[in-house]
Amino acid sequence: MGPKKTKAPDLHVTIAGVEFATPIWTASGTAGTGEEIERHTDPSKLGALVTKSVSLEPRPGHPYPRTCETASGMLNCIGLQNKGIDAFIAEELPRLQRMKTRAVVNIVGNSIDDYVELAKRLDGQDGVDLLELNLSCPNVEKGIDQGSDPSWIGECVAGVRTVTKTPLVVKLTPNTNNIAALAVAAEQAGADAISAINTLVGMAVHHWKLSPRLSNVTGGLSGPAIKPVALAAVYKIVRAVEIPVIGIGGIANGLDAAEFLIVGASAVQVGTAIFRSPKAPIDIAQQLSDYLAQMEVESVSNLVGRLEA
Amino acid sequence: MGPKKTKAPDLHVTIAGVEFATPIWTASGTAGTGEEIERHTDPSKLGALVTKSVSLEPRPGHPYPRTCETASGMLNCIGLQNKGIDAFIAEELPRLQRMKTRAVVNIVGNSIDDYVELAKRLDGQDGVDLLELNLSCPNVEKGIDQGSDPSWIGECVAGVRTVTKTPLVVKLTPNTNNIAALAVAAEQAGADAISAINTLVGMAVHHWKLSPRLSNVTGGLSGPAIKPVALAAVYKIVRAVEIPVIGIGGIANGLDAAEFLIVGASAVQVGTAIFRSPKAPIDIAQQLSDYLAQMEVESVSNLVGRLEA
Amino acid sequence: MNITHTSRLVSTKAVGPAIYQQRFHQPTVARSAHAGQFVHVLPDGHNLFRRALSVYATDPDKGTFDVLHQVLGEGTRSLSRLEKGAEVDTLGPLGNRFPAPPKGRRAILVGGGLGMAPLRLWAYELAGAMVKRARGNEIDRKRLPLIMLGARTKDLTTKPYKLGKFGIRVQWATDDGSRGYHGTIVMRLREDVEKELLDPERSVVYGCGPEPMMAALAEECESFSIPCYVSLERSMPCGFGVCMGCVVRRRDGSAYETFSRVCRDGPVFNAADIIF
Amino acid sequence: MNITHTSRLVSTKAVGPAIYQQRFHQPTVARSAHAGQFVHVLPDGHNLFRRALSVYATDPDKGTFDVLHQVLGEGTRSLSRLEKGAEVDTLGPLGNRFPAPPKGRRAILVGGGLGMAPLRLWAYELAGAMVKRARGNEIDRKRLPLIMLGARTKDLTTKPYKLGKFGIRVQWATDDGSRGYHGTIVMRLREDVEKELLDPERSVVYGCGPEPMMAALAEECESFSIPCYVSLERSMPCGFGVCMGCVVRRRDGSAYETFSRVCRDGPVFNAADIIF
Ligand SMILES: Cc1cc2nc3c(=O)[nH]c(=O)nc-3n(C[C@H](O)[C@H](O)[C@H](O)COP(=O)(O)OP(=O)(O)OC[C@H]3O[C@@H](n4cnc5c(N)ncnc54)[C@H](O)[C@@H]3O)c2cc1C
Ligand SMILES: Cc1cc2nc3c(=O)[nH]c(=O)nc-3n(C[C@H](O)[C@H](O)[C@H](O)COP(=O)(O)OP(=O)(O)OC[C@H]3O[C@@H](n4cnc5c(N)ncnc54)[C@H](O)[C@@H]3O)c2cc1C
Ligand SMILES: Cc1cc2nc3c(=O)[nH]c(=O)nc-3n(C[C@H](O)[C@H](O)[C@H](O)COP(=O)(O)O)c2cc1C
Ligand SMILES: Cc1cc2nc3c(=O)[nH]c(=O)nc-3n(C[C@H](O)[C@H](O)[C@H](O)COP(=O)(O)O)c2cc1C
Ligand code: FES
Ligand code: FES
Repeated sequence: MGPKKTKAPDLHVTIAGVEFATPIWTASGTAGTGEEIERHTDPSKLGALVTKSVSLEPRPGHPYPRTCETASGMLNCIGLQNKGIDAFIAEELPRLQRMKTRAVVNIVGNSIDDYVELAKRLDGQDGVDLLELNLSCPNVEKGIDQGSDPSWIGECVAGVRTVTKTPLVVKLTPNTNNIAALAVAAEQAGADAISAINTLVGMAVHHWKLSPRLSNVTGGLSGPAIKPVALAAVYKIVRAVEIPVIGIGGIANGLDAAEFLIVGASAVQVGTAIFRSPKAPIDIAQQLSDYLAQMEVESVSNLVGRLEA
Repeated sequence: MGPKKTKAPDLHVTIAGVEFATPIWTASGTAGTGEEIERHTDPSKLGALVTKSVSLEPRPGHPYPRTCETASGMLNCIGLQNKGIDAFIAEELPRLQRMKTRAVVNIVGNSIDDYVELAKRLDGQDGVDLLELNLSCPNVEKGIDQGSDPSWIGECVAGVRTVTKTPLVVKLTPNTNNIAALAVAAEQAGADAISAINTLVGMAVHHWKLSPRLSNVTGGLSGPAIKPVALAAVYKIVRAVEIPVIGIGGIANGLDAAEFLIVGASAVQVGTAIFRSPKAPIDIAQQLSDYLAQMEVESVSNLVGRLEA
Repeated sequence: MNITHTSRLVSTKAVGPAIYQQRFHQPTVARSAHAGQFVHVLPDGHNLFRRALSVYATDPDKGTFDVLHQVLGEGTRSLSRLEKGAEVDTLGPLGNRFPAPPKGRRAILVGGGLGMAPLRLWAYELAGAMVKRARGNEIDRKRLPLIMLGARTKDLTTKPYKLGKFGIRVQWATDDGSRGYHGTIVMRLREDVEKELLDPERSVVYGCGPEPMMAALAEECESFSIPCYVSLERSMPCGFGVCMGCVVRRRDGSAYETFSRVCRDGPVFNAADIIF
Repeated sequence: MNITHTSRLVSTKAVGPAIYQQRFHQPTVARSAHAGQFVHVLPDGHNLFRRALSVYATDPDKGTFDVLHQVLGEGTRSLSRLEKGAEVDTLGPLGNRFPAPPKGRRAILVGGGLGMAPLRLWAYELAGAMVKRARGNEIDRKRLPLIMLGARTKDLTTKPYKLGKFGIRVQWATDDGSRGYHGTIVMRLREDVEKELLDPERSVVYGCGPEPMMAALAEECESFSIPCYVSLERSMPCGFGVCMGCVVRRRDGSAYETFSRVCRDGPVFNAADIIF
C-alpha cells in the first residue's frame, strides 16, 4: 500500500477563449521580454509572460536612480525604457514564439493613434496570445489623466478593437476615484478582460540630502504595501463588469494570489515579487496548488468569486 | 568650561494666523477627543489635537471587525462612530477648552448643508482653533465621490466660509487622479489650509474563511505603507496652492515628519503611529528637533519646502 | 497616568504545547495591575500593532508580572523567542477589572483555553482577600472560588499557576473526555446546576474564553438567573481607547453608544449588557 | 541556468570597524564565480530587496565563497548578525567579469573602501593564472598585478585576504596620510605615472569604489590613455536584469540604449563606454 493518492488541483483557467496552464502570470515591466526568465526558470510553468510595455518609438527611460525601497513596497520611475515596436517584433517576438508559455504583449502610447498603430503592427503576429493596453502608467506625462477618463478609455479601446482580432486586456490605474467606471468604459468598448492595478503615484525623500530619491521625483508604488488597494479595486471591478478581471498588486505568495481569486479575479499577475526571485511566479503557483488541496477545491476556477460578503 | 551650549531648534509654526508649539499634530480619528491623550501624555507638548470627525447626528459606526493589519499598514472601517455635535459641544468642548493644547475640530457630513450647519454650531465657540473639513472619508457612502469632485468641494467650502470666522482646513482624499485640482478648488473657495491625505480605499480577505476581514468589506488604508502616496500628494498640492499644507500619512518617526516638511508641508498629523503609543506625536517632535539640530537648521520653518528638485 | 513602560523578560517557561508562561520585571505594572486587566505588548519592530495579553500573575514585592500565552501568529511567536533580559515595550495595565462578587455569592470562574489567564489571577486575588479577612483563622473553603476549565483535549490543559496553597479546586471538561467531564465546560456547569451541586442563587459566574463559548455561557447563566461577567477578546490596534476598533455591541445602546470599546469600557462586561 | 541557491554561513570574521568577511558554503557559486561577479543576498524576511555583494574569495574544493562587507543599513546589519550555520537565500553568481589585461599590459587594481572586494579576487585569479602558466618556474614579479587602495584613514584599511603567497604588493593612500600616501589613491596614481613609476603604455587599470572616485579615476586614465575598466555599484532591486532599475548612461547610446543595466551588462564597464 502506497501513500494516499490525491490528485493535484487543476490550475487551468480560460480567459477570452485562451487557455492558460495556471492563473499566475508575470506583470508587465517585471519580467522583461522573457530572456532572463527563460535563462533562470522553466517558463512552461508560468501561466503567461506579460512583456514590458512597448511603444512605437524606442524610449530611453529616466536617469538613475529609478527605484527605491519603501515600507513593504518600492517606487519606480523606469520611464518605460524599451526598444520600440519594430525592434520588439524583430528581436523579441521570435523568442516569445519559441518559448513554451503564453505571451501577453503590453503596449503603451501617448495617444489613441499610438495604441491603434501598435495594435495594427502586432495583429496577426504569431506568439501574441493577448494584447494588454497599459492605459495607466504613472511615469508618462499624461498617463494618469487619460487613463482615469472613462470616455478617453472607451475611445482608445474602441479604436484598437477595430484593428486587431487579438483579445484585449485593458490595464487600469488605481489613481482614480472610480476604477469601476473605467472598467465599464473598457468593457463597453470591446475589451475582453480588465487587469488592475498598475502602480500608485508615490514619492520618497532623502532627509539628509533634502532631495527626492527618484530622478523623476515621483514614481509608481508597488509591492505588498498596495495589496489592500488592489483587492478593493478588483472587488469593485468584478461587480461592475461581466468580462474576466486579472488581479495585480503586491502578490508575494500563494495565499495572496488566492485572496484575489476569492474576490473574483480569474487570474493574477506577479510583479515586484519577481525581483526577489525569478522563480517567484512558479513558487506562487505551487503554493496556490497546496492551498487548493488543503481547501479541497479541485479546480482553481471553483475558487474564483467565492467571497462570502 | 561646561559643555558647548546649543540652543534647541525652534519648533513653532504659524498656520492661518494661529501659532502652534510644534508642527506635529494628531490626526483625526486616532486620538479621540483628547481624553485618553490627556490621561496618558502631556498634551501641552502636542502641536495640536485634531478631534475625531463629528457629525450632526450621533453615529453608531460599523460592527466589529473594524480594523485589520496589512503589510506596513492597517485598514479601518470604524464608520465615524461619534456622539453628534450637540453632545460634542456639551461634553467634549469643555475639555478641549481646558486642555493646554491647540484644538482642531474635524467635522463630517453627508451634504453641504450638514457641513454648513456643523460650522455654524461651532462658530465662535471657545477652544476651536481651526476647523478641519473631512471631505474625504472612504467609510461614508458618498465620501469619495463628493470629495473627488472639485466643484462640490468648492461649493462646500464656500458655504462653510460664509457661516464661520474660524480658519478652515480642508482634508482631501488620495482616491483621485488629481488631488492638486481639489486643493485649488478649496483654496479658491476660501480655505485657509489643506490637509492631506485621508486613507486609501482598501480591502483584506480571510483566505481560510473566504470572507472579508472588515465588516464593511472595504476600509481605509493608513500607516507607513501609504507614506509615499502621501508625500507625492503633498508635493503636488504645494505646487498648486499658496495656502499652507498639512501632511498626513504613515508618519512614524521624526525623519518621516521631516520628509513632509522638506517637500513643503507646514505641519504634519500623526495617525496610525499613535496606536503603537500614546506618546508617539511627542516622541516624533523630539526626534524632529534632534534632526534639525543635526542639520543645523535653527527653526523648523526653515526646513519647509527645502526640497532640491 | 503614564502607561508606557519597558518590561524586562525574567523567564520563559513552556507549560503546554506552544503555551508559555513569561515573567517580566516591571514594578509599576506589578503593583497596579488587577485581575481582568491586560498589558499591550509590542513584540518587535516589525509588527504594526501591539498584542494584548492578560495579566496572569503579579509579584508586587519582586516587581514582576506574568503572562500566559499561546503561539498563534508572528506576534506571540517572537514573544516566545525573546531571550532572558530582553526589553519589551509594554502599555498597561489597561482595561477594567472583574467586579467583586455580589454579597453572598460564590465566584465560579469558567474558562476556555488561554481564557484561564485572567481567571487565575482573579481566583488568587479573591482567595488572598479571604485569607486576609480571616486574620489567621481557617477560611471557609466552600466559599473559595471554584475554577472550571474547558479544553479540546487533555494535552491542552494547563494547571493554573500556584493556586494550590489556597486549596482552590479546578474542575475540567474536555471535548474528548480525556480529562474530567466529557463535553464542554458550559455543559458541565449546566449539569452541576441541574444536579444541585451548584446553587444559582449563591453563585456569580466570571468567564473568559473563545467568544462562542462566552455566548453559550451567558445564555446558560441567564436561563438560571446567575449574574455573569465575561472578559472579551478583540483585535486591538491601540488598547487605550482612541481607535474605536475593538467594539462590542451593547444591548442598551443609544445611536452613538451602540458599540462599547472592549479595551476601555471592558474587557470585562456584564453579559446582560452586551450582544454577542 | 539555475541561479537560486541556499548558502550556509560557515564563518564571520570582523576585519575592520563594522567590516566583516563572511564565508558561505555553496558549491555551485564557489565553482562558477569569477572576479567582478556578485551574489545577490536576501538578508532576512523583512527586506523587500536583496543586497548585492561582490565575490571576495572562492574555494572551489571546499565549496565555499567569501564576501566582504561593511554594515551600512538594515540589510548588511542583519547579515553580519547571522549565526554560523544559518541558511541564506542567494542568487548568483551574477554579472560579467573583469576582462583579461590586453597583451603586454600589467593590471593596476585601484580600489576605494569596500571596492577592494572584487579587486582582491581579480588579483588572486590573475596571479594564479601566472603561476599556472609558469609551470613551476619563478614568475616575473614585475608583471604581477599591483593593488592600490584608498581609504579615509588607517583604521579603515583592511589587508586583502591571502595575497601574500603570491607576493602581490598593496600600496595605500589615506586622506589624512595615516597610512601610505597622503591624499587620494587617484592622486597617487597620477603622481606615479608622472614620476614614471608606472608606465601608461604597459598598464591597464581596473577600478572599484565610490562613484566619484571611479569618475576621477576614469578621467585620469583617459588623460594618460590607460585602458580603464570600472566596476559600478547601483541599488539593485532584481540583480538579474528584469527591473531596469540599475542603469548607467552609455556614451554611444541609441535612443533605447541610452542606459545599460549594471547588473546584467556590468557591473564591469570599459570606462570609455559610460558617462558618470
Ligand atoms: C484583552 C485581551 C486579553 C488577551 N489575553 C490573552 C492571554 O492572556 N493569552 C493569550 O494567549 N492570548 C490573549 N489574548 C489574545 C491575543 O491578543 C492574541 O492571541 C494575539 O494577539 C495573537 O497575536 P499573534 O501575532 O500571535 O497572532 P496573529 O494571528 O498574527 O495576529 C494578527 C492580528 O489579529 C489579532 N488577533 C488574532 N487573534 C486574536 C484574538 N483571539 N483576540 C484578539 N485579537 C486577535 C492580533 O492582535 C493581531 O492584530 C488576549 C486578547 C485580548 C483582547
Ligand atoms: C555589484 C555590486 C557589488 C557590491 N559589492 C559590495 C561588497 O562587496 N561589499 C560591500 O560592502 N558592499 C557592496 N556593494 C554595496 C552593497 O550592495 C550596499 O552597501 C548594501 O546593499 C547596503 O545595504 P544595507 O541594507 O546595509 O543599507 P541600506 O542603506 O539600508 O540600503 C538601502 C537600499 O539602498 C541600496 N544601497 C545602499 N547603498 C548602496 C550602494 N552603495 N550601492 C548600491 N546600492 C546601495 C540597497 O541595496 C538597498 O536597496 C555592492 C553593490 C553592487 C551593486
Ligand atoms: C520596475 C517596474 C516596472 C514596471 N513597468 C511596467 C510597464 O512597463 N507597464 C505596465 O503596464 N506596468 C508596469 N509596472 C507595473 C506592474 O506591472 C504592476 O502593475 C505593479 O507593479 C503592481 O504589481 P506588484 O505589486 O506585484 O509589483 C511596473 C512595475 C515595476 C515595479
Ligand atoms: C482608525 C482610524 C480612524 C480614522 N478616523 C478618521 C476620522 O474620523 N476623520 C478623518 O478625517 N480621518 C480619519 N482617519 C484618517 C486619519 O486621520 C489619517 O488621515 C490617515 O490615517 C493617514 O494617516 P496615518 O497613516 O498617520 O494614520 C482615521 C484613520 C484611522 C486609522
Ligand atoms: S483598541 Fe483602540 S479603542 Fe480599543
Ligand atoms: S537590478 Fe534589476 S535590472 Fe539590474
